[in-house]
Amino acid sequence: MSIPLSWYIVFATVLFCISIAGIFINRKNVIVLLMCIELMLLAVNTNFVAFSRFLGNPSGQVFVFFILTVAAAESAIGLAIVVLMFRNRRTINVGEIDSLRY
Amino acid sequence: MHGIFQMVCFIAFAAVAVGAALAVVSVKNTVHAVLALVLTFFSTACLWILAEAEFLGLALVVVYVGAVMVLFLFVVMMLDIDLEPLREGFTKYLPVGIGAAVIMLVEMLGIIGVRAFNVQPGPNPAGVSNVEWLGTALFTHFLLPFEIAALILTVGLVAAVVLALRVRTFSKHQNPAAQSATRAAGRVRMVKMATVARPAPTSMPDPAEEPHA
Amino acid sequence: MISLNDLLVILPELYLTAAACLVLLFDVFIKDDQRDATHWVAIIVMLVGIFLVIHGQTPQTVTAFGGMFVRDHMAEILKATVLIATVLMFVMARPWLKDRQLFFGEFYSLSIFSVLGVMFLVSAGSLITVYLGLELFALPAFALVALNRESKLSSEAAIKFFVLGALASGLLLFGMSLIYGATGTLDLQAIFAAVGTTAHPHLLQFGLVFLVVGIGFEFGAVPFHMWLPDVYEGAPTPVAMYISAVPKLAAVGLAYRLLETGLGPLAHDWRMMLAIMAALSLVVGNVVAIAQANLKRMLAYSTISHMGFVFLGLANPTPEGYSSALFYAVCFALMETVAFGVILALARKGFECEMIDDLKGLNRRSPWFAGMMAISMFSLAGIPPLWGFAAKVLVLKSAIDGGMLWLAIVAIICSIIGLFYYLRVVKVMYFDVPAEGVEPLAAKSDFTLRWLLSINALGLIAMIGFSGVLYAWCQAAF
Amino acid sequence: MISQNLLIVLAAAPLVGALIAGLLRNQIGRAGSAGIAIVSVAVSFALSCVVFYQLVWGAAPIFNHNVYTWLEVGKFTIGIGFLVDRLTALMLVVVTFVSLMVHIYTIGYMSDDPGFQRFFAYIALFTFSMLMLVLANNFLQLFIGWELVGLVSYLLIGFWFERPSASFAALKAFLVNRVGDFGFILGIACVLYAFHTLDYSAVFAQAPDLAGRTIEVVGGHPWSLATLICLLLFVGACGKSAQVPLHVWLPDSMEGPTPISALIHAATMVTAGIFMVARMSPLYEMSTTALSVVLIVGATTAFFMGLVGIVQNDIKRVIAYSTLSQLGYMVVALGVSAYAAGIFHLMTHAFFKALLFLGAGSVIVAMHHEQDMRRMGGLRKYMPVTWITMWIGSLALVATPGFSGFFSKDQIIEAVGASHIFGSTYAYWCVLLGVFVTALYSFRLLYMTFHGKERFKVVGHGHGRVEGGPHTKSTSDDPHHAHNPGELEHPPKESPWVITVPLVLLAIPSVIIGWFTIQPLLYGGWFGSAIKVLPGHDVLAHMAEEFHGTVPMFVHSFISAPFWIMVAGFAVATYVYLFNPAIADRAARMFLPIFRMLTRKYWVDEVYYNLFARGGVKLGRAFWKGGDRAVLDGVMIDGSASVVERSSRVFRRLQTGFLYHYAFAMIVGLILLLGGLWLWGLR
Amino acid sequence: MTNWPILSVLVWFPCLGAIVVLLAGNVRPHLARWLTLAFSVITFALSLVMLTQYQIGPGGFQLQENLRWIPGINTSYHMGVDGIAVALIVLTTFTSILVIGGAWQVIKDKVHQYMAAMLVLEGLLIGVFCAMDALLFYLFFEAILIPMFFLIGIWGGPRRVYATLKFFIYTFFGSIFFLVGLLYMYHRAGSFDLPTLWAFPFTMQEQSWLFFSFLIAFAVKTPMVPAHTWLPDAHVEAPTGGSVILAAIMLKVGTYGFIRFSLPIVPDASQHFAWLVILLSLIAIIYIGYVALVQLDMKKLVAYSSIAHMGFVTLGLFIVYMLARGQHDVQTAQLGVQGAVVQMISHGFVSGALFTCIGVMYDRLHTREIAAYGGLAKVMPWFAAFWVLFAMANCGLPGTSGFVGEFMVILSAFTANPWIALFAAYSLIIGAAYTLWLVKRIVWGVAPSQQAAAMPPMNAREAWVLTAFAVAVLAMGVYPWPLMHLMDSSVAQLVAHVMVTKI
Repeated sequence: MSIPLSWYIVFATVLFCISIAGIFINRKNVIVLLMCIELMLLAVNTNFVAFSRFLGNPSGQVFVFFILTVAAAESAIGLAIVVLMFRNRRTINVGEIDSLRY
Repeated sequence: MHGIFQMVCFIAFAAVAVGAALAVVSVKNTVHAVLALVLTFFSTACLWILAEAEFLGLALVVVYVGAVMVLFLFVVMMLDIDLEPLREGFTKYLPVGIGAAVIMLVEMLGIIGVRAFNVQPGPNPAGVSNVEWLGTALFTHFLLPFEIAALILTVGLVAAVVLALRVRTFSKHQNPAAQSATRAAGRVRMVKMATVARPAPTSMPDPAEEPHA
Repeated sequence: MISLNDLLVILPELYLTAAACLVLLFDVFIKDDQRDATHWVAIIVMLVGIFLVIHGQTPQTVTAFGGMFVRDHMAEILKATVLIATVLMFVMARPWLKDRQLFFGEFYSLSIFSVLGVMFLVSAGSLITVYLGLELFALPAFALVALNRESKLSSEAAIKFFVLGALASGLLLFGMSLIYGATGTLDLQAIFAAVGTTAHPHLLQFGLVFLVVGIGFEFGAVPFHMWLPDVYEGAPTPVAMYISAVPKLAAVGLAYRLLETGLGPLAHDWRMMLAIMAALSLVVGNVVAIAQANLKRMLAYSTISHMGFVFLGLANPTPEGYSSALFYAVCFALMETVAFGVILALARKGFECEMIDDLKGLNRRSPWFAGMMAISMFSLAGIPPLWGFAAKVLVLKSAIDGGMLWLAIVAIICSIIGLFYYLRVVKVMYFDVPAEGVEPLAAKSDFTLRWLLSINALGLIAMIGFSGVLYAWCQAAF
Repeated sequence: MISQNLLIVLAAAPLVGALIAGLLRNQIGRAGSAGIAIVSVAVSFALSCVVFYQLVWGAAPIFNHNVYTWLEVGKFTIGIGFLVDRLTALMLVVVTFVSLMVHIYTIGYMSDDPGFQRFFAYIALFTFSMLMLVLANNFLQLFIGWELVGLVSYLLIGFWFERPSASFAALKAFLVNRVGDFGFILGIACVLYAFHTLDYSAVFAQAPDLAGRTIEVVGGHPWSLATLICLLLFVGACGKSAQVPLHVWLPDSMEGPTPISALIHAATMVTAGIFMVARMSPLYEMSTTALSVVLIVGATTAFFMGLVGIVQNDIKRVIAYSTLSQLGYMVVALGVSAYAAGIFHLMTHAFFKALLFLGAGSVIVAMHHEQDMRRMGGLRKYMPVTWITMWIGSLALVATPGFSGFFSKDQIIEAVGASHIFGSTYAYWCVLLGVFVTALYSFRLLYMTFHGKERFKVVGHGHGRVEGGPHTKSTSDDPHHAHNPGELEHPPKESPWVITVPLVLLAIPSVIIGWFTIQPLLYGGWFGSAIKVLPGHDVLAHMAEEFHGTVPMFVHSFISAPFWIMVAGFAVATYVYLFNPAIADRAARMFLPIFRMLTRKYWVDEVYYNLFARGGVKLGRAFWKGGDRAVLDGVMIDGSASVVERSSRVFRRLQTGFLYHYAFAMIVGLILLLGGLWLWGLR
Repeated sequence: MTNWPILSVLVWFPCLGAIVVLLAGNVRPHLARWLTLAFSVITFALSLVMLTQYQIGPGGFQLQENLRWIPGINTSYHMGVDGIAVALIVLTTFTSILVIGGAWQVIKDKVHQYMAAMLVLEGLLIGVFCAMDALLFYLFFEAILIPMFFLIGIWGGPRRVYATLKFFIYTFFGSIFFLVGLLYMYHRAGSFDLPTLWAFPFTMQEQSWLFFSFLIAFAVKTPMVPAHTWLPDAHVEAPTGGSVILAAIMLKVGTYGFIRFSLPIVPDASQHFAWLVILLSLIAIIYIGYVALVQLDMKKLVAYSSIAHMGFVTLGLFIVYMLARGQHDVQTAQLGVQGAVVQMISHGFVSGALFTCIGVMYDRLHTREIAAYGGLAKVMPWFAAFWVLFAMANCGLPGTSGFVGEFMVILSAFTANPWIALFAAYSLIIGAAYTLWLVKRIVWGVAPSQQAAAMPPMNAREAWVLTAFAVAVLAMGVYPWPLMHLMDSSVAQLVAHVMVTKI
């Protein structure tokens, strides 16, 4: 008897919900948003890993591999944008980024 | 017995991961949040290894904890962020946020029907390690995605450089057109000074004092 | 195993990859005052790409890399359009970029990479290629939005675009993971086959919702549209032009690949979702656009409403529906290039022609550009004899054929509302006189810009006659 | 055989004249215009005589042919064509003769009016229109002519367009006529409904089939089709022939130049209604109800409008009310199926009433466009020809035995007496008392104008006469009109020959024409098939048994009631207006309510004006402001636009600019889609 | 018969002309004027050629052209004309010349654009009358809005923006529902080709929905009460030429739509809901008559009178069912339809002429207030004569074109139901009241001001334009047979088609 798939799915789902809640509860800075996104990708990856394992199919894990790769590139760009914004506005407070609206 | 140990490990790591994830979204200090995230990654990596995805578990630690999170930390520390005002409104919107998250969780679990997945893992491919298994797939069937991923990394590089490079060393140029287009009026404001003191200063501005337009 | 044949199938992509790197390298060795060379090289690169795409078109669907890559007619149409739109952007952007000292080589290379992403995306045969194509499109786009590094608005738009885009791709991925879990495969055709036999239909449907959300984001459909107005407004105008045209085309491909190729048997579920999103997009886009004073922002809301129209076509899961949606997206992209082209043409150093009121009295000062803008506005509003009309007819037709008469009626009521703001632009250009003291704007006379814009705009009229041909192509694609 | 070309020339000559006189007025000048118009009408008159001759003595058959097709729908066609029978021929002669007289007279009357050429163009056009009406062989053409004469009447009443009263009167005349035409066109439509053709001959041939046919206009109440047709057509006749209650326009039409009053508003146009009813006799014979209505309306008009004539002071208005009254007599004749008597009276009336009007015009010219009889008096010594001819005309009007009016009117009264249809008793009393009234106002007019003291002063500025009458408010800045009413610049004098000759020429038939026409017209079956009377209604046939020739009739009249009533009227008028004018004022004071009722013309004008004119404007304003502006534009159009705009302003607030709200929106969307799927979509 | 596509030439030649005129540019306004005149005259000549090629006897649709357009949705570039269309096309080309002549010196600003818009408008209007494909019809039907939008918006009066937006959105509102109807028909019948649709047996329920989708579109365009409020505003603000085209031709597009769509495609629903259209027509005649009575602005008054007159057209078209089906009186039914079409053409001349007259006055005093004018008969006698003539035509005086249609419609309406005729005939009174009251105030009387008294007489150009209108009005009033003969077989075929039920 081993760990059932449903445990992984529940775990991933909880993680996913936390990350999403984090995105819109967060009134702090943009970096936390980026972290929440990483968290979300983690949940997705967990899903893939679990399914891959339980299906005995390598594609899921390959997908995770690509997601990790892309996420790295993504966070690089994301952080670059954050830095840029900080230079321009001297703040990365999400609550203050509302010049574009309505 | 082995299975129960695995389950206990799963529960422990999962609990740590969830707890740390909650900390990520709730702690005040961003540095702490990054560290909590590192913890989440670690715990999750362990969970992956429990699922016999050893390569990915290790890759997660190496790539994420080793590189990405350090990048995060670096940026957090580089940007001198004033922490105090950032907390405003957190508790105000908390119920809404939690409510939405819980509704989503319930919906997700409800629809998926967790019980349906109470299945056991299939057998591992015989005589093949996780890395080999993965590697074979990656370089045969998934060659094209692999190349695309390479492109993405290139793009990430280029984009990050374009955006974050403070001074483009090779773009220190002057714009002759802009320079020649300047006029004295734009730079110098001619102010006519009164040579003698006026007996009664009037509120009417002297037209001569108007800047040349 | 890959063969030479596989490489031939992806020849345009292969070529463009090489060309993008070439442009990137070329630019490094170029002096600042010779940057025009990069411009022309990039344009030539794109033109050759168009040639390759069109020349290499095949009557039947070809797959490569074990089904990872699909080259079919739809992909070819989308690719060609994307490339054309990008060429238009390159040409029209140059004066604007020069005036603002944004005339970087990276602008071109990043754009080409992004286009490449779209090309992979629309040719994707697997969830992995879908995801990677999407990211390859999106990451350079994020950077392009932030291209104007001194601009607060630009970086704000970029961060919003980035965060929401990442969120959307996260949701999409989550959906993909569930579908993978339910079907055990990443290959779209295999998924299609597995849908009927899966043991976990709920998981599949659940994943579907996430996919739809991701698609909705890519289109900018309500309620996943929030990024769109801010990005349009904040991004540099050429990038806004790019964002207005290319992702929509990509999204059509995305939607078709995921929803039809992959989850076709679930059409009953997703078409309702698309219909609801269509209705919301039509209402919100058209209504909110009325109150806008910023031209780019208005166009953003108009885009949202147009995505509602595209959904009208998609919501009828038949070849007719898809072809009308494809037709609409192609048409829409080329209408947007005109609108943004005029904005670009009218902008000058230190002056963005962004506000609607900036166009006041344009007909007196520059009747030709006023005419172009009017054509694009009428076309966007779907007034015959302009191309937008044909597109609108086709999607409305497919909605009605699909039994969604109610949606068609919502659409037409909304298009009446939409008429307000399109006509307001025309009104401002033709009927208003410029306010006192405002420096009159005159369109700059960049030769290529002027001609290409004219051809593009007049094409909107001419295409009504050739709609039959294009529609036949679109039909052949499905 | 009457040639079609002859008829075309006959009808078209005045049109050509009108066009030339009107369009080339500056090229051909005053003389040219007048000349061409007169020549053209003279041609018409001559040809009318030819036609009359051919038909009456030349044994030519009735002409009934289409000239061209006007309307074609499938097999159904309506043409423009001519029907010439004796009725037509008689009308042709009368119309062209009076018209010619008026044309000649106009040369003098309008001699120094700046609108001289225009005037000729108008009256020639009128002649053309009237000929079209008379010559019509179908209802369409009848209606065309019917409306065209209305148009010319409108133009001529408003001839002095700078006077507000003239343009008002013109508008009023046209509108009231339009009310009549409203009924008329419905009548034509009803004819089409009943017979599927508008051709006279076809309709009349089928007319007997009408008996018993009904139409359900109001559900459950079948109406006799014949009655409906006749009544609707009669509404038109009421309008054109100024019968109660559509009479109000005729007195006001006196704003037009006097020749017009003579030609249009006395002799020809207003008799079109009479002509029409006579022409439609086969239809009217099918409905006793309609005939009764015709009778009662005519009788009412004959008596009550005559009464109003007594209290009028404007010389033309007196004659106008007299015309109303006489038209009433004609209508009465129609009502008792004595169509021939009606036409006969039409003819005699045309002569003497034209004479009276032209005489009045002559007086007005002499009085420098003063029309108020209270400022006249004693004119006979200044203008003897006018005086005598006016007397002749008046004597004819009051039916003095031997004069033309006597024959016609006396026969009408007798016919009414002989009739037994519903309302004939009322009508009899009306026409009988009408004789008294007629005598009263006729002699009053003569006395006030030509006899008694001169009630005007000659001041003598030495200025020429100018266009426009005394109550020209608009030209008050003109120095010629600065002097007081009742003061003349130079003494009145007899009018020139172009005026007096027509008077004389009209006076002749006014006296004699009755003598030799009554026998054939009334009792000789002269009209032949043109007029059809059912045996049961045929009062004339009844009377024919007692008619033994004109002389016995003349002799007999001295012992008949109408004669003595007329004499009574004469006596009263002579006493009151010639010898003791103060009595008139005293009577007026004594019977003040009645007097006021008469001077205010039974308040009909006031009621109409307030009800229809002011009421219409008020209604229109309510519709416009309340309906179009408030409801349709305000609420529905601008209202919905502003709702959209307001909701736009509200909805844009959703785009707060905050990232977390954006993300939240996406998640809410996701949650809703998931929830929807969960609730409805799961398989 | 010739093989060259004369209808296409008629449609596209003016459009080509527009491009040429635009290229002439703003700097040479006179060149633009002459070019435009040349193009419009040639178009008129071409329309006469078409008239001669059209064979009256057999009726039906002739000179057909059929090219593939969007085969994917079975829509084609299908053109063809019947007698009704021929008449309307000639009206269009004729009026266009006069409009261009009327704008000769009046338009001083951006002459080339004005003239180009006029030519485009002409071409598109001809296109509407030629189209035998529903989608093609819709294309032209909608496209008209664009040049008109500019005509009112650029060269219009002070409230032109409000008026032109209202005009555009209002009419767009109507026609977009029409589009849905078309698509639904395609959904059912699988083609946009009109002959196919005419023959296609729609069920009663479908017909009802389609009927209302048509009704909204055409009721707005015609315009019928209560969808008429755009018209007065548009007219008031439009330049003279715009008003003339609008009144003379554009309104006919709506009623032409009834003829081409409502009557033949959904005959049973049209029969079922005929009462509604008849009711609205009668309301238009009476209600609008009263509204017209109290207008203070000449153009508004004439605009309202246009609405009332178009009421006759819709009335004539829709009593056809009561006659043809209710009473089997084909003859009278044809009379009604024929009357309606004649009224369309006549109204084109009359309202065009009236708006031209108002334009002539406006050019002199720059106001459309009725109160500002007076005594025209003295100041401008010839012009006053034209005024009176056209006013009389407007109130339906026999001998003018205005009479013919009204007469026919009233006649046939009586057979349908006397009450309808009663209310319709009320226009004789109310129409005369508002028209002649207007005439009384501006033509008769005395000039209210120095300027009004000193208005210069008509110049030759104005005189020619008005003369042409006058000749048309009178010719049609005196001898309407050629026109009726031209349309007779087409009308008969229409009525015959309408008589056959589809369900």
